[in-house]
Amino acid sequence: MKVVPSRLSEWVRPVTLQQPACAIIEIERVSQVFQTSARKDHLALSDISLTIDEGAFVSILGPSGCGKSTLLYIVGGFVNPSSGAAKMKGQAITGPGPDRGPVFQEFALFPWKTVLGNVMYGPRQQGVRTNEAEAQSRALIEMVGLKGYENFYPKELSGGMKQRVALARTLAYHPEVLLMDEPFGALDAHTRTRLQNDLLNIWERDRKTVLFVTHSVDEAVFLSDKVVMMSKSPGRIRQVIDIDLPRPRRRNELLLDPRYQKYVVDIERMFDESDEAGSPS
Amino acid sequence: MKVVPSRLSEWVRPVTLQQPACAIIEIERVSQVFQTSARKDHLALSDISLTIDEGAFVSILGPSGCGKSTLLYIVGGFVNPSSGAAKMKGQAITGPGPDRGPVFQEFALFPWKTVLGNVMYGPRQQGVRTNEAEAQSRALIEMVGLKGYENFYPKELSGGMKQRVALARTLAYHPEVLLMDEPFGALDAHTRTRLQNDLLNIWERDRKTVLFVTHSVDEAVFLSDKVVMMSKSPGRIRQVIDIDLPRPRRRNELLLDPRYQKYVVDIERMFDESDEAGSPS
Amino acid sequence: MMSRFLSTNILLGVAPIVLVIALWQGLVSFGVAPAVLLPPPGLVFGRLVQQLETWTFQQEIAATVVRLFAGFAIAVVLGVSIGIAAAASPAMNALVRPIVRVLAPLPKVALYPALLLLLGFGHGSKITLVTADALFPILLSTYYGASTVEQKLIWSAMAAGTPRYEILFKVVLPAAMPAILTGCRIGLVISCIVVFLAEMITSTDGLGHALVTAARTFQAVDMFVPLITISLLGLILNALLGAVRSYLLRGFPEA
Amino acid sequence: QQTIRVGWTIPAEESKYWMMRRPAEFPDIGKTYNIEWTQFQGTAPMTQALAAGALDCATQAPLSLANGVVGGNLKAYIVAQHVFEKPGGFSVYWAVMDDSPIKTIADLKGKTVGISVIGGGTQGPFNLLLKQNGVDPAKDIKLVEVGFAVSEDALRQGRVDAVNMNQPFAARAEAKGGTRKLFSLSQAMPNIVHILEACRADFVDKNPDLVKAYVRDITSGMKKALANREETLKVVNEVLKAPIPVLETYLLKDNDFGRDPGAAPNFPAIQKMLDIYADTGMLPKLDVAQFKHATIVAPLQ
Amino acid sequence: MAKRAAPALACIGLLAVWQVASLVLKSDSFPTAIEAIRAIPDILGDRESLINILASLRRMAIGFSIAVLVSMPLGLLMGRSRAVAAFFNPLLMVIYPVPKAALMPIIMLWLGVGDITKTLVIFLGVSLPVIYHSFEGAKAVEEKMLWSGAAMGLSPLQRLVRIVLPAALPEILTGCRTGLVLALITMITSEMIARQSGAGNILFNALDMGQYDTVYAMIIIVGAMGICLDAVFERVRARLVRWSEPQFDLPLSFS
Ligand SMILES: Nc1ncnc2c1ncn2[C@@H]1O[C@H](COP(=O)(O)OP(=O)(O)OP(=O)(O)O)[C@@H](O)[C@H]1O
Ligand SMILES: Nc1ncnc2c1ncn2[C@@H]1O[C@H](COP(=O)(O)OP(=O)(O)OP(=O)(O)O)[C@@H](O)[C@H]1O
Ligand SMILES: [Mg+2]
Ligand SMILES: [Mg+2]
Repeated sequence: MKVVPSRLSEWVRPVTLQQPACAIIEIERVSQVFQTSARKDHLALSDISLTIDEGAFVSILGPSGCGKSTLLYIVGGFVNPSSGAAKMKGQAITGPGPDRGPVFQEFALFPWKTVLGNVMYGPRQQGVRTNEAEAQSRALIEMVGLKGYENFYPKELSGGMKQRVALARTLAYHPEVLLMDEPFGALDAHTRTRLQNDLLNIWERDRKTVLFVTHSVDEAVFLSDKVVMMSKSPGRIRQVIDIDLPRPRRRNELLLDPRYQKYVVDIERMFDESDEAGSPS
Repeated sequence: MKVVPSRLSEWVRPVTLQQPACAIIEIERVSQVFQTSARKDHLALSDISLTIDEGAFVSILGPSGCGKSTLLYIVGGFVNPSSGAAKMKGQAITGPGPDRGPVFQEFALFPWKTVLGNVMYGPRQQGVRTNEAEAQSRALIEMVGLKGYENFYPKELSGGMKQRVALARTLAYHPEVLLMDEPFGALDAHTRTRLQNDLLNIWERDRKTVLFVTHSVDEAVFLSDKVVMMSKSPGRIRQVIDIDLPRPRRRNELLLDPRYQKYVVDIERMFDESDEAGSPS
Repeated sequence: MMSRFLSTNILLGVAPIVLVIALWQGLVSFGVAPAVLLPPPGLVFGRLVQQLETWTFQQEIAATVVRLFAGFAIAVVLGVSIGIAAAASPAMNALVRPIVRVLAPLPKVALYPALLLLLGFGHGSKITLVTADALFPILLSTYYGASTVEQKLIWSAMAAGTPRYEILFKVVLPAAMPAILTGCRIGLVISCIVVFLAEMITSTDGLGHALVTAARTFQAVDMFVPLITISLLGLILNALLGAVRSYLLRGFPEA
Repeated sequence: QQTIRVGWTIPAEESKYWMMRRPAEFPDIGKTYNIEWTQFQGTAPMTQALAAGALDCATQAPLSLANGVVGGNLKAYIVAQHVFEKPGGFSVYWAVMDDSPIKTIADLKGKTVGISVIGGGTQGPFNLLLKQNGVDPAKDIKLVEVGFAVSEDALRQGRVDAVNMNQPFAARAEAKGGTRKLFSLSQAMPNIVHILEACRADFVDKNPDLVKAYVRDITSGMKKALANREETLKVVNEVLKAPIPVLETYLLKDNDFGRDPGAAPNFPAIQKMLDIYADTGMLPKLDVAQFKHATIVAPLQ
Repeated sequence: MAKRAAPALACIGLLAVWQVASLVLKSDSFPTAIEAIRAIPDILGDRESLINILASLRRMAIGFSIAVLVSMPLGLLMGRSRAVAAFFNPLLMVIYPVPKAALMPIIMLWLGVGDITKTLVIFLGVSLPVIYHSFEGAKAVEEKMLWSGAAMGLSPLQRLVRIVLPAALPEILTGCRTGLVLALITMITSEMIARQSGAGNILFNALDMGQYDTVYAMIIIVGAMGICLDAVFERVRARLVRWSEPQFDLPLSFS
């Protein structure tokens, strides 16, 4: 089933039109097998192929445990796939690099650094002067709503606050590609909406490519050019849906847009149609 | 502002009617001050008073960092409030007990035990025979959709899978009061809905009292008898809203119910009206 | 409130030491141990205070402290760098692991005569012995600490563009810091023991030498003064290490 | 069957080595009484062990024993003697390299000198000799502690300018050559007693028969050791693990220490040593009579 | 294959370095590796030596076991209770830096010169790292895991045994590993001053007699024992803490 909203051709999508759509990330027949402690092989990803255009905002939706995080690790270069290959700009990905910035599901903040120290880490590493890095970082910290918490250590933050620090830390060093693993999962609706808008602003301004894992169909449709739907056990790509909605998108306008609603409803229905969560292979 | 849906008196709410509403948990003028590493005092909770009736399903909604988890810790007896007191059945809470079962935001699984080992831990501790405990645990694991993963260690699970194990682990030993901190936060919409229903079933069957932290207004309205809205910096109770919707609730029926929609919209608007996330005191 | 907390802690800590001294006094008073082997604590502490003011005793302390610090410092530098290198690079690991397995359990004192001939009777041989003995606890703790650093911390830093060798200093080292400091604490105690032992075996100065001279002529009080001194020294150094620890680990949950 | 706890050390207690390694040769050991042997590193720790009551009898040097008496309230009897410096035999000496500019004791001024144990038994006579030659032992030389086992190496490596030598290390060094004798202890006094056997007085008083049997065996052990050199070499080799060819070069020969055929203590010589220690300020004046038991003293038949 | 050969290669390399160094230094008290290896069969062929070595190993096993059994609970308690830590920390820091060799006279007074004394010395050597690693390991246990346990109705003691212990196990095992190394060292050095039987007996006897080939042969033997014990220990460790092994290869590897 393919969702194609009717009569969209006349809509202008500024971002994708301004630049020729050329592939920045290519994932080719990637599979991932894990060895479990019980010495059994566990197939987490099976034969994934996916192409992401430069400047595109791609969301991945899928049931819990379907391999979304694993796919992100592979694109990030943290994990080598058991078979297949991931490429960035035509070059095979062999390791992590500052061109691809991850926001991990578990945050992975440096416990020995304060909020400010965590956020400043990236820019300093890129050679930005301390003053400048600090100014930028403070601005980002304010953006994620943590002004006043600059000198707190991660252990002194709530779950959602840690998540926002992790987000700011990655944004701070301006990676070309953002690999975000449920970056708003622990946030309340209000903060989440604000950050979604901020992220969209950054994306539109800097022409970033974003690979975005989320569990919220809403969020995926609101943010993305493309939604990748995965099925589980083993994780496969079920469907890739182009979201043809105008940009820049404003939440309150969009909510009233019937096409938006149709996308959401269609995607939700697709998931409902899928069978129950399976068992490991 | 108080949300009172009109003409609700004739609706029957089976659970609350079957038993006299008597307070099981009383929180009285609780405040919590943290000492940060920078040697400053940070007021996380300020003067919280709240009463929870036996068998009630109470949700807490509030911006990230407003002190929801801290409040749960206090009711759980894990943290002593800086001032004020929490009581359970009229007795001051002095420490944790198997009558109050927490599901932590960070899962806190035992890494040296398999999924089955984690879930069986509580029942075994309560003196349930191994066979029986195992049977019960396997049923719970199947309920949370992890059949086949019984022998996996926590490090081999995805974020959402860990969260479900944490949920099963707490449900397994049948605490009277459930203290759940965003227990569905890392789950996809489909799994989430299924587990919401399962939780409601358990709650209706066993007459449990549930204190439930969530970021989803939807979820709060769908599940709760009462929604507590908090504001942040320092965390205070802004409003307590009774949700007068019929039970048992069915998601698809409810979604079309205008009262349900009104609750959701009203609560969301209330949050939108609130000021931006503040800074620490 | 904080200060009250602190003072109860200090009280708790002083209590067992007072108990030990009381037990000591009791042993002497009730004649369980003859005074020639175990002099009464009052006498020992009196003599200690008296000795601390003398120039010669201060020099003995200085000699011991210099060797202790030098040996310990070298052990820390070597132990931490080798430990981290072994955790980071399989090649280093393959090299270091068997060598450590062989060298760690060797009784280093047996090498002391060879060290004496090689390095002379001065500081060199003793510092080397201290280093050799304190090295392995630090190295082992560092190695285990560094090899269990959480993966995603390293990933985060790599993604931020940290070169691989810098990861060692910027992530692995701070993340393994709790384990390293535990190793250092053990290494410090071992340093205290070994420097004293080396001075006892062959030396012309230092606290260990002071003890041996006193022991040979059965001057029990003078024998216990260096013992108490080294034990106080250990206490002070450990307190310093504790302060360093709580500063370095202020961000960690356990600090 | 009673047990006697005995401390021993190496390298020159042949009669005790015989008792340890050839107990069958002795009528009583293992039959009427038992010996629990504990080896110590040097005589000083044994003095402490005696004082602490952890040993009943032990090898002692005159100085360590006297220290125990003065400082440690030890009461003990000298019951036998192991080795002494017989005239013409071996005497502990200080060696220098052949090509060393040090020709006389006076040349030691300003040099680094090794001694086996600072404040040990050899230091009394050593100090006496230095003083006699106008060298202040406290100011004019740098004294370092060099155990006998490493003394040869320390000298050859130039770590010390002069060092004391003892058997069997002296024999080994001489065989190699390149060193020469500067002076020996016998220049300070003849008949220096190096090691003797002492027993705690309270133990002797309580178990006179037991100690008597023990001393009797020491006497007969000494006899056996002197009578059967072949076997003694084997026994010493088993204990010291030193190769027989090395032992062969000196053990029980003219270039070895002297041994009294009945292991009898030479009390006058011991008294003379105590006097030297008193003169050099190492000890207060002591009378050797307090170490003498009326009946229990070697030789016993 | 290369990985399997690495330990052997490292040992051979170590021996080669030694051989060259001893040839360069040309000192009687530092024999060549070949001389030392030649002396090994003499030691191992001697029944008496074997009995000696076995006696040492027995003492070590006893000292090590008791130390682990006593220190681990103490360390864990210290890690979970500030009061216990405040009570024991200064006490331990006063006791440990004192070299046991210096306390020999007093220890002999009560415990004699036999097995008990030596086992005590081994005990003290092993307990130092085990206490501190257990201590730090217990401190670092994630609070919420304990909370979960408490909510399931575990008593404080049960929490200590069933949560703190397994959670801190990797760290405790690091301590035991260091303890094993120290056990071997103290097994030898405890026989330095007073000896009846044991591996240290052989070693120090040879040292006193200047038979350096035997000294170094003994050192090789102790090193070999270290390797064996270590290999056994690694197996046990791998089995006990399989759950904590890193999931992916450390991406730091430069290979
Ligand atoms: N180290 C591992 N060993 C074995 N299996 C693993 C390991 N890591 C992940 N898996 C398995 O791989 C599958 C995919 O995991 P992944 O974390 O990618 O899921 P996910 O899609 O991110 O899920 P979630 O939405 O819950 O975070 C899961 O079934 C998990 O059990
Ligand atoms: N150990 C601590 N030291 C200092 N401040 C702390 C500590 N723990 C929590 N806080 C502060 O207390 C406040 C409330 O934290 P809490 O975890 O209860 O928030 P929360 O409502 O659960 O947020 P979230 O929805 O993001 O999980 C935060 O501002 C946090 O910074
Ligand atoms: Mg995931
Ligand atoms: Mg929270």
